[in-house]
Amino acid sequence: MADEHDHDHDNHLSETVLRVKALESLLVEKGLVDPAALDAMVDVYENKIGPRNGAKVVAKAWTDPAYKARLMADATAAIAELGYSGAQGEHMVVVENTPTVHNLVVCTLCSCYPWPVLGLPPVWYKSSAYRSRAVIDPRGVLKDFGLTVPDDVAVRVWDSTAEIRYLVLPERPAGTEGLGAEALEALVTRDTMIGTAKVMP
Amino acid sequence: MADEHDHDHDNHLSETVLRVKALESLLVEKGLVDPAALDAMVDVYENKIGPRNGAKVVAKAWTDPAYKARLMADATAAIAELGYSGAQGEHMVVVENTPTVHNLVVCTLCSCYPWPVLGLPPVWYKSSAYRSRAVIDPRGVLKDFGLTVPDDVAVRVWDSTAEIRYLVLPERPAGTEGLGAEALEALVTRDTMIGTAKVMP
Amino acid sequence: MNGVHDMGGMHGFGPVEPEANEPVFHAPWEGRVLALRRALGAWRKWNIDAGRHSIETLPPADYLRLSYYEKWLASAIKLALGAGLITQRELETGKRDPSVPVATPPLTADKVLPAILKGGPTHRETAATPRFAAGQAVRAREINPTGHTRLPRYVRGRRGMIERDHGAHVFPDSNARFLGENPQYLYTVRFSARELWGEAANPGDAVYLDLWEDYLDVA
Amino acid sequence: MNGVHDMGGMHGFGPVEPEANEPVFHAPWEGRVLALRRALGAWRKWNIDAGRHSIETLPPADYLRLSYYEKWLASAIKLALGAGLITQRELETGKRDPSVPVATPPLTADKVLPAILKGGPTHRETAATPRFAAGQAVRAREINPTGHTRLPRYVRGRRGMIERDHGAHVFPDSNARFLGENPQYLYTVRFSARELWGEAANPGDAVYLDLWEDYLDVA
Repeated sequence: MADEHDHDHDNHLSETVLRVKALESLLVEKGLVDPAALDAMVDVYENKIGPRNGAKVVAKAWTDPAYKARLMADATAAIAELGYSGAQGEHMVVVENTPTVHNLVVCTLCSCYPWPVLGLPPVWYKSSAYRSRAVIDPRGVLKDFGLTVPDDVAVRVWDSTAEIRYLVLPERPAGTEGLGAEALEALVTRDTMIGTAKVMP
Repeated sequence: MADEHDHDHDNHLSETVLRVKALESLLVEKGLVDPAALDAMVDVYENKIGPRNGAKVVAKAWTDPAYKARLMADATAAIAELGYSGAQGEHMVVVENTPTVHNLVVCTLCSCYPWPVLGLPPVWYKSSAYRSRAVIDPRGVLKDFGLTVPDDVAVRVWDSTAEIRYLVLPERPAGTEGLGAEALEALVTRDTMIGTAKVMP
Repeated sequence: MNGVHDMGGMHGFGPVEPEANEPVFHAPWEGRVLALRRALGAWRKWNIDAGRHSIETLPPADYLRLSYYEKWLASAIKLALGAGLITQRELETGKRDPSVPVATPPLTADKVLPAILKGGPTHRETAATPRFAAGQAVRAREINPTGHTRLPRYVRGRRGMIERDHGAHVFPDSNARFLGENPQYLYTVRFSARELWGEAANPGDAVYLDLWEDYLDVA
Repeated sequence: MNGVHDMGGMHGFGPVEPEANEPVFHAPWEGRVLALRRALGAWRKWNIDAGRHSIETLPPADYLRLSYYEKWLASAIKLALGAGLITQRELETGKRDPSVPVATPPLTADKVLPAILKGGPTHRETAATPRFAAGQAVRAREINPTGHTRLPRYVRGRRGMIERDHGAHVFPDSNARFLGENPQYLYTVRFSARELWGEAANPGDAVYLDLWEDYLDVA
């Protein structure tokens, strides 16, 4: 059974590859798309826009109290100060983790995600498992990530139902007082800014 | 695309046939099932138990007021008088269509259906389309069957969430006063006893 | 569980498409699957509620994609494996593990019709008195059990009226988990279509569900 | 629409399975699909809400079975066909219908990054005053639109509290149907987990949704 399904799956995938090629070739022939623009778009999301952007925002907020104040008051503008803006991050809100509050971001209706600061979402974020359970069983979902949130810490789930995009400002770990922004940035992973992980020193 | 899917579907079906054969042969070898019992079970539902049973119940209710009274008071017992009972009809309730009430039976959670009086359910009754829409848009579903229920007729939908099974007693059509039970029975179709059709004279 | 099987009130599945002169089975294998699953059921290793739950817990995409009898086939295999009637290895090889004795006796042909006509009533006598009475206002509980339940999502938290008392019946939520029949009063409850679906619904329309006492609160 | 995409609160999809060192794309075709759909979008024949609705209206079994980029591919084709950018016959033959002139100019490479950095803000100035204010109790409406909506089923009929006012934003329900932007106030609304899921939920937990004025009533 397993083999048979894998085989089906492989066939299916190679068909998909052919269909995408045929579609691109048709759209190019019709003048509807320019292959160089497609290359550029792939390049942007593979190489230019990703979670390192968000990590820079977080590290700056940790080390620059005035920036943090601007970030919490108007995240879109504060994030644009660092050069990050646009598609799927037009209207940003930052939610801060504290010793008593843990935030988690989801989009139950599709897969809305703050692209300018985190890049394209990982497969798990787009999965039915995550989308369905994050709102009804966030603590169970966090356990799937190895994170147990104590009962006296409030879990706040942000369901991205409109064009507001959420970035979690994780807690700065203890013992990092001596580190500068660049060293801190390296500690900040994608998942800590979605809320499925804590930053480890 | 259509061809490719049909082809997949055919492959899938012939695989299913082989899997069923392999399973039956294993279960017979293990002494868990007797092929003659399987034949008997198929024979029961192909030839013995079907909507003609329900039609007899309806025709009798139309022509025998005392029977109708017993049927409305205790459907299980009244239906058993005609020899129909058992699996998926252990606890029967009959709901009556009138000039002001139209009844429709569904099972949103699976496909519960009154087997002793109607036999096995048709594919549409088990479909996601019917199960999902019958409760939120019963009038739209009835239109799919060509039946428009006036706004001043109440639509009552019976969602078979427990082991109670529902049979609709359709309205006896005008102009059938001269007909006996046997002639009436021939007018009663399966769908009229689910509530997706009216009996036509 | 809030599974994809709990589809009352969903959109997007398209029109209902009746088939003219539909046969009882569309191919012989469908009848075999029906018969196999019921014949296996005669070993009484599971009950109807556990059987339903085995279908509800199929992967959701399979649940929507597979036909009714394909789901029955998947469920028969799942149940037989779970109950130890067959092993994974036997299923893969198609051959009986010779170390397991041949079972006996299976359901025989002469017992088939009597078993069908007898069925499996779920009504149980009880010394308890019913908590609700016809005409009483109730509210379906806002519960989200992760196991089997017969309280659909679309009525949870909604106000209805007791229509009829059916006496005590086996409670599926516990029975499906082999935690006992826990018989309790079962009621037909009437919910107005407007209570369930809002102002756009026809004011006279209603949906009736059969709900156990543990699903209901006084409104 | 109450589609299968509206899956908040469902059970049965199994554990969340993060992938270590996940690449941005798992195969080059995924990146091509992302780029193709966005490059087609640059023709402005549809908007983001219509784009989302084209995915929501995929057959439900496909919606659950297909990967994210497979859904994007299906949606790109559906949208391009619907907008007349391509014809069914072109799609089947893979060749341009010579009677249709070649379109020009498409999005060019130099415009890609600027377009991404600009994005498509949905905030709109309005002369209207907001109906609700932070701290106010509201109730999500019990509505069941058959078209696109961003009001998930799991909050309908539930009581929440206005957390924040985001000003007026394009209203997806009308925009997806090309019936206009109908900008209206958008609010973040806080729902306690207990209000949504019952007594079993942690008392301090909450879910926040961004909801438009037309989705809300005074509680």
